[in-house]
Amino acid sequence: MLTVTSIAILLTMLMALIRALLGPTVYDRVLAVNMFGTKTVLIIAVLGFLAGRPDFLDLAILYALINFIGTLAVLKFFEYGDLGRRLDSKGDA
Amino acid sequence: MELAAAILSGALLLGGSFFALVGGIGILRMPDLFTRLHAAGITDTMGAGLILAGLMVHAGVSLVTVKLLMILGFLWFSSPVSTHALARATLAGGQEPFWAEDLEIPETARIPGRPSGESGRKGEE
Amino acid sequence: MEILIDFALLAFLGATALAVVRVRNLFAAVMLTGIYSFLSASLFTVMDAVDVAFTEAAVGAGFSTVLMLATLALVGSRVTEPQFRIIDVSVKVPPKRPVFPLFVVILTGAILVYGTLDMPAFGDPTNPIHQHVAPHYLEESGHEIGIPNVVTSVLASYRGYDTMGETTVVFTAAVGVMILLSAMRRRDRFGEEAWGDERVETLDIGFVDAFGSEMEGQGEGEDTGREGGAG
Amino acid sequence: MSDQVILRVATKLAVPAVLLFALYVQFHGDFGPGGGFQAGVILAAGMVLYAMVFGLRRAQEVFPTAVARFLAALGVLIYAGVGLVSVFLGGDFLDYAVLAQDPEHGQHLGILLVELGVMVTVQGVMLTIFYFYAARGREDL
Repeated sequence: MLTVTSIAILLTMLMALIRALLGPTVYDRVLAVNMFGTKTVLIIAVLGFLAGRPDFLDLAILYALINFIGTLAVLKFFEYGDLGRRLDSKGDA
Repeated sequence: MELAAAILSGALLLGGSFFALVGGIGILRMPDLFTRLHAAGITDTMGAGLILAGLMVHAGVSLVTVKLLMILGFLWFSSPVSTHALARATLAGGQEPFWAEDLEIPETARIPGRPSGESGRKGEE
Repeated sequence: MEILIDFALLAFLGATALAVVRVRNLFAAVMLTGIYSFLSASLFTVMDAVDVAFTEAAVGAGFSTVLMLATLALVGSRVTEPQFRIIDVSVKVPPKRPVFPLFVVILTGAILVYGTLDMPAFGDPTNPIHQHVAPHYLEESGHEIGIPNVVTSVLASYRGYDTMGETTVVFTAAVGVMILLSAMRRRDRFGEEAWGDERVETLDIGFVDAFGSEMEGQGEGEDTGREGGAG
Repeated sequence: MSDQVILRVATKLAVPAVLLFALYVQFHGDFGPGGGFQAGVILAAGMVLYAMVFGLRRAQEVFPTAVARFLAALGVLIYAGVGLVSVFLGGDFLDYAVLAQDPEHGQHLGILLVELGVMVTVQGVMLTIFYFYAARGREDL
């Protein structure tokens, strides 16, 4: 069953990868990368069980925690064109 | 008991795989970003939730279960936040939601202060 | 079964790498690099190199994306012309097909692949690397160092010199970035102002300034008017 | 404009968790995956998250650039210092066995300190690099 699940997750990753390659807008790519990240969390967890070594879960926790930093950076970059600005001082945007 | 746990965990894993695949198909087939967000959301809530629940049943009660719960908590915390931020940035970047032609886009689907149809399509490549 | 997962991940990795090379929009390349990082972390996990995977995860998930975006904010995000030939922009020279470089690359790659044929198989216990100090680490570190994670024992104790060198290298990277980003802001050596309005007499002052100045005055400034988007 | 409430509240909740997890990675590195480098990067990533949402200025009030630069140097100093102390105690450079009464405790102590040095340096370096990048191209630098 774990094998089936990991194959399903791999297929989902593949579809997210295709979306990231196709685009068409940058936001689609961001979405695809974000989704790829959560699927990575899942596949690392499942593979840990598959290999009988659930210690790998620390890695999944790490991804679950700091995954959205990257997404946030991308979005901030697009909304404000600058990483250092306060989020609510929107300026001309 | 063992058998019941195995069946339950298998069923949860299968359900999670199903939702993950559905979300994956959705992200490919949906027409625009906002609908794709919707599809990606399924993989994060139902897909991840069921798969991690299946793993929890598989593992039994131990530290591993706690770690899986933490993963689930962080995922359910961070993925709606990033989805929200992404939808917002997309609107701000000038992408209008996919809308049937004879319907008018409601005010709520626009970023305040930005008239619709403004040519500022930052995100377009 | 697991070997199939290895192959699938490796295939994704290859596809992503090709896409990173082919994509023209640098922003899309940054996104694909993020995916590459996820994939390589998964692959390291499958290959039981958890500490390496952890490093890849820590750096790749948050930090490298942020830095690449910061770079894009400085340099723009689009490659317009093929970069392999410097041409006079006024003369429209069609870009030359790089056949010879391609040949060299394929030949070199083939030789390298041929070289790997003589290498021991993955995980082979008679592999030379498993004959030298590795058995000692695995057998003795339990009572010599007394901590369960052998990677940490090797990293911090047996190979303490190396790790100190690495720490110094990391430190040097920070110094390099400080010097580059502070000095380039002034004028370059041909006297042209690169960024910013301040006029500084020589580059040396920029160097000294990299260490001397406090960056307190900065923060949320006026919008610099730079368009950060990809379009 | 008082928008982006969701991001700011989420960040307030996430940053402590990230920092705490970094400490877990640091001190659990003896038993599981992780160690000084990873912990340093995660700490820096937490600060980067804070800086992106609340602005560079507030992040630099919390964690000034000068402190980041100081930490970057301090970590290397800690590392080399452990080596020098072990020389003064009669061992070889970076031979932690002499740091405590019995060699195994000495090794523990040495590895702890050395990993601490790595973490401090990496965090300082990563934050310094981020600050310099994020502050680039601003008129008021």
